[in-house]
Amino acid sequence: MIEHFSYIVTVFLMVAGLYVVIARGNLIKKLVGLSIFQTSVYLLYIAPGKLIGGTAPILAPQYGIYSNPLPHVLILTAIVVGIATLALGLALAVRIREVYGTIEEDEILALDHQVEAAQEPRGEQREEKGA
Amino acid sequence: MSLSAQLPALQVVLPLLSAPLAVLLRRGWLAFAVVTAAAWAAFAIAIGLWLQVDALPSNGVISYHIGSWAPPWGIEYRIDRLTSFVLVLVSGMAALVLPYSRASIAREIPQESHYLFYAMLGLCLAGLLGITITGDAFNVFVFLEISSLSAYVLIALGRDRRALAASYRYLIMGSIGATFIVIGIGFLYLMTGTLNLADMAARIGAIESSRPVLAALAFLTVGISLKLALFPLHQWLPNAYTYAPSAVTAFLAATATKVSVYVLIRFYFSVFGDSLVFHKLPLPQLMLWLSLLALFAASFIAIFQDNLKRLFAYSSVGQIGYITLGLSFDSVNGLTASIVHLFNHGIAKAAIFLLIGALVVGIARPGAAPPAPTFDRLAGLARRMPLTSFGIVIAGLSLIGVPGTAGFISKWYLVLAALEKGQLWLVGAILLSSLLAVAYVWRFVEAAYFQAPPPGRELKREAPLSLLIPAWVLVLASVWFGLDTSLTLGSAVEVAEGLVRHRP
Amino acid sequence: MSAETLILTALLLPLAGALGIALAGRAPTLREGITLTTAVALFACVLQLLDPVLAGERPGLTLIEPLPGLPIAFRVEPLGMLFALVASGLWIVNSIYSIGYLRGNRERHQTRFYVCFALSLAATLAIAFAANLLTLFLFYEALTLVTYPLVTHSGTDKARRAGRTYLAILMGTSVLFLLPAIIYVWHIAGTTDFRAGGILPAEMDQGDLGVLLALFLFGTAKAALMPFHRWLPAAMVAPTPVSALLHAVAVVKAGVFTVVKVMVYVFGPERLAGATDWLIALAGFTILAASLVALSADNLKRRLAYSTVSQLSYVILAAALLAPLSLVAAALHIATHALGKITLFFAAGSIYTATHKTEVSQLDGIGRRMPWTMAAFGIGALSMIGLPPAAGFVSKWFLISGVMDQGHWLALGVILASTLISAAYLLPVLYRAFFRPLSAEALAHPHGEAPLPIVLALTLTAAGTLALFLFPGVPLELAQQMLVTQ
Amino acid sequence: MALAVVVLARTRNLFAVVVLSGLYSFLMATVLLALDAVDVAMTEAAVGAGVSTVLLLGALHLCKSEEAKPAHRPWLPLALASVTALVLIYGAMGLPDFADPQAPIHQHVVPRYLQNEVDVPNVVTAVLASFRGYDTLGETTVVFTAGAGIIALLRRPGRRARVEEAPPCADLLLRLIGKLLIPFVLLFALYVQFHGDYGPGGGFQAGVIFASGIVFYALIFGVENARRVMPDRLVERMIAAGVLLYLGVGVAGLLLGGNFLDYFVLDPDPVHGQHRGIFWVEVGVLITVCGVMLKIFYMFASRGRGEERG
Repeated sequence: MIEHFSYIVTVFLMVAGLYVVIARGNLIKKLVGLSIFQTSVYLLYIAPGKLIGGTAPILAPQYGIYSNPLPHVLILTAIVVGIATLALGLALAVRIREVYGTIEEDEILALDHQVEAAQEPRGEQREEKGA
Repeated sequence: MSLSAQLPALQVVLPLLSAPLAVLLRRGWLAFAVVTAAAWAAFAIAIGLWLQVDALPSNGVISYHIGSWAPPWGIEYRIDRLTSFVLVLVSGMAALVLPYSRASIAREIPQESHYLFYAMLGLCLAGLLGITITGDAFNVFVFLEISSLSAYVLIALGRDRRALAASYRYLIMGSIGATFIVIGIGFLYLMTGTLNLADMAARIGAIESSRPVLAALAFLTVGISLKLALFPLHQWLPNAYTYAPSAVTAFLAATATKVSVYVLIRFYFSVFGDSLVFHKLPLPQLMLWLSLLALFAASFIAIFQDNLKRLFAYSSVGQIGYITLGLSFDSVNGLTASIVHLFNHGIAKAAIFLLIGALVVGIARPGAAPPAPTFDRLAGLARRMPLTSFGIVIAGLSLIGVPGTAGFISKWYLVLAALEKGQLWLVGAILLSSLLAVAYVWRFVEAAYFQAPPPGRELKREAPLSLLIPAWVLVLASVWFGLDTSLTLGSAVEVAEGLVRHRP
Repeated sequence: MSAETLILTALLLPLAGALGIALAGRAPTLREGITLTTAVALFACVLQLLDPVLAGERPGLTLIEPLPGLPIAFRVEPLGMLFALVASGLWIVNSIYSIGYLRGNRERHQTRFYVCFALSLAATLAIAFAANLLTLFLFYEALTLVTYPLVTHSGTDKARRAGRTYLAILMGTSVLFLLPAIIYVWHIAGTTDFRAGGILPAEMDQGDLGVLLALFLFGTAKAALMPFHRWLPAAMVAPTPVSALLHAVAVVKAGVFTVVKVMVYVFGPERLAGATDWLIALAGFTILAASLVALSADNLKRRLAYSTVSQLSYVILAAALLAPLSLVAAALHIATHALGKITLFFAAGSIYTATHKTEVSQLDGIGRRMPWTMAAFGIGALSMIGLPPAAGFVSKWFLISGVMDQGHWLALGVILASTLISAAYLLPVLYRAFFRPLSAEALAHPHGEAPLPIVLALTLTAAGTLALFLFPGVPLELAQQMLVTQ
Repeated sequence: MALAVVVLARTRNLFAVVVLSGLYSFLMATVLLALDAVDVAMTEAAVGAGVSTVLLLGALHLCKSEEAKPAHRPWLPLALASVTALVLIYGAMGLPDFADPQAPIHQHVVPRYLQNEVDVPNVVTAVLASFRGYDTLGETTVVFTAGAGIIALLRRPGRRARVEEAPPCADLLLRLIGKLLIPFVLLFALYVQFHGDYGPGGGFQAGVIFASGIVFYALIFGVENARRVMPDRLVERMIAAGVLLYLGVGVAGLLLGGNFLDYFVLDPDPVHGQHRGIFWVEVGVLITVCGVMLKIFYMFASRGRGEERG
């Protein structure tokens, strides 16, 4: 169990992040959850790359063992992708706030329903006339 | 160096180049010219690659080492028949949608954002092509994000404010999906030590503890299913398709979900092989039921939509069910059906969305922004826009699977695959679901052809040719590929046999 | 022209005609001229194929191969030849009739009407010449789709509802039953070609055989076997030329044609022996039940529609008996019923055009004002009942001979009973027309015969009905050749 | 760290949430450092704790800062999350032990990276820019996509009018410190950029730092002044130019007879060619990242004013 400790932590973080994304209705909080969810994946990759007694993968004559550099590369990419997604998501949230006046998912849904309800009677009347 | 040897790289790099160029040029029409040229070049390259694969012995592979680093150290581009098939589909769609988009977005997107629209379309194309062509697991993720982020932006450019909410929802669900995929790839990497898909497939057999591999399978399945909108993970799709600009809807409907299916096929059949997917987990059964659910539930919901675009968006969810259903059969005929339907549905649905785009231009008041295509606005449409309406009907027939259209071919193979399994009830279910398609397509037929147009709207006002021609190319294609199937079916059968060949 | 070119011409002519009509949409005279010319040319073209077929040739043509081993191909054999002759020949007459009818009733959407009509003919001919099940199915569905706009032609709510029924039953059954049946045949036999003697493998289980036959029969709802007959009365909302040519000839005959073709060329009469008892019973039931409904219907077109349902089952019954003579009767009945029923519908349409009357009870004394129409109606009625000197007698004669051969007394009883019932629902119409006095309401609205094209058309078909009784040579020859195994 | 997340999930004040998430990122960076992932730690510190916090705060500034009470019960999400957790644990239990040198990831592929074929001591940089340079191209493109996408989303159609500048921060001391500090920040960015071959660092980190230097400037001396130094148009061009530079290096490889992104052919001496390729590629990343960061900052800044003015 102990040798898998890092995995357990990872799992906990991931699930907590995922929970926030799904359960919360606030658009910005969802994004924070999403970024936690993504961040926790970093650990999944990086932790196994560590070697006891190893050192950062910067080659120098005095070291023999290095931690695995490949996960680092991947995660660098992942971080950048994550921040790009976050930035885009925030921009969307800002725009949504502008046009809807709220960033709560439930309220947005309610507003959309209002719009649809306002449009519908017209459509239904036509339908009845047609049917 | 010969040009032909560099085609794999150019396939992705040209559209990729076009995007920053479009941003630098800033002028709408210049950006349009650059991205369109790139899309057409990509299409030509895809055909070139197709011919190259054709010249190889059966099941041959073109391998291209980026940066001249041999795999598994560097990133490899790997093109086989299936890859090339999807490349042709994706780039061909882009080559058609781009000329269409110019007139289509004129009233949908503010003028000063046009160059960004083209840049995004170029990026989305590059991303989708990159996912398809690459032989590296992590590279799949990176290009997936390129295509996804650009898709979010493209959707958010829709005029309706609901486009923003739809885009946001897609962003959240898409990112969760992408993260699931990364987790899956991570497990696989930790177990095999490699990111190259072919290398991974070779090493995966030697793994003693299969638990992480199974977990990887689960995560990849869920992640990709989110992306391909497998029922019930489809919630992002209807609104996204409904409120996105018409050209975007058509392009995404024809390519994005299809490329996800391609990725799924790659992982299932090429990486995991037959050992895992179909024996250790009840995945096929699960997928079978979800597909059936998609077929019925989504098609059923589609029937009651008031907005034509939304109707066909739900229809997409249903039609994706056919594709995954074919996968779940795990047989040559089933896989053939999936691959053929991937193509056939792509062109038919793209044709429909392109024509709906033409339709909203046609029903718009002069100078005003195009309205939503709700049914009360479609009465008697066939008089005003005969070509548009007729095109939608023909493509709709292909969705139904009427013989003589492309959709029939896929249905034929699906039924054949179900018969092979000896599951007669499935045959019934597949055919019954296609009757639901009749129901929703016919709502349009009745409205357009057999209802009197509202007074004062009886003049003929067909959409401009620049909208009609690309759409009709696809309409005719969906008839053509129902009659001459040597291209689609021929390659699908070859691919399916290649992928399922290990079976005893 | 070689036979291949002829087949291709026959298939393309109506398509070209449809295109021409669509282009000539704004000029009514030109539009009708094109329709007539196409119809005549088509008939001439089909007629040229007759000699080679009678001489034993079976010309064929393969267009394209959408599924490996499953081409879209055509092959002219006697039964198809017969069907094609009937359909294309009657199209000429029907076109003349349509001109009178559409103009007389000032119908809207006339261009769409003529275009769809020409397309229906193309699909019908393709069905007649189909060389395999796939081709047949392709054009079977196409026929449903191109006739749908004709059914919903008026665009009223009633028409749209009828259109839905039409489409739901025809398409639903063909997709749910016919398509799987075809795929199943392909699955076990490796081919779907029509071959004399059948294509099913010898080791096929008798139970499976029965299921497959049922799938085919219920899948072919165009044959209007109960319980899938409802679309036919529904389709009567269409303008009368449609009811006349399509829902008395082309579409319904495509249905029974498919049934006969499948029984003869896919199963093979020998393989079916013993598997068709239920079918005889069902067909018998349909004959009687439909006749009884017809008896109670007051609307003339509805009465005729149910009469069609019952007459179609004659064909199925005849085929299901599997005796050589009854198979000949089945083929013959396709032709004779076509002529008789089209005459009846023409007459109904003629009455409607002249008086806007649709119910039998309104027809008192009308024979004196419309003698041509009602005389033609009389000849058609005789043919339906199966009395000389009308063509219906010939096919019924063969049918009864076949029944006698098999010793199938139940079938004989059904035939006799239905003959009586059909006399009971057709003859009173004549009685009313000729021997009842005109009602007061009719006296207040004087009218004469229908427009000339209508009268001309119905006279022609009535004459044809009589002629076929006197000279049944060609159809008979074709029907008999059908049974020869090459 | 876990604690931070739990509190975060329960808090409804969004400012607190943002601060907590910054804290979380910082902790994460520490952990990463302990795991020898120096480059990643540096990036996470800059991005997670820095950029994303600023972004979130910026967005919050434009939206409201209190989260509404959740309207529905969280059972379904909880169930979904639990299932995910179970699958994860199930899978993780079969993974190789922590720090097991025999694990496949240490045995396969990686040994060749550590042989230092390209003569760049920081292996991460070597792999990032050369072996898997294509991924990095993709990553840069993602940044570009996000940047261009945000421009598309947040652009104010047709409103180009100069907004009257709010008086910049007048604190003399702050201005003095700023003037002194900013050159060092920019210099440090360049150091990170070019030292990337030998120590942790590279184009991305440098881009972020460089941009934050300018943001710092803008905060002290006003956005309009910053715009004068780095005009909007230039920033937008930078976004595209960086990607183009990267792609250009790749295409140069093509033109010189190699494969795409082939650095060996860039110079007669292959190793030198690698150095050259990596250098220019990193510059490309720097330009794009810096451009995007600035652009986003400008966007949010101008939005905010527009909002306040209604």
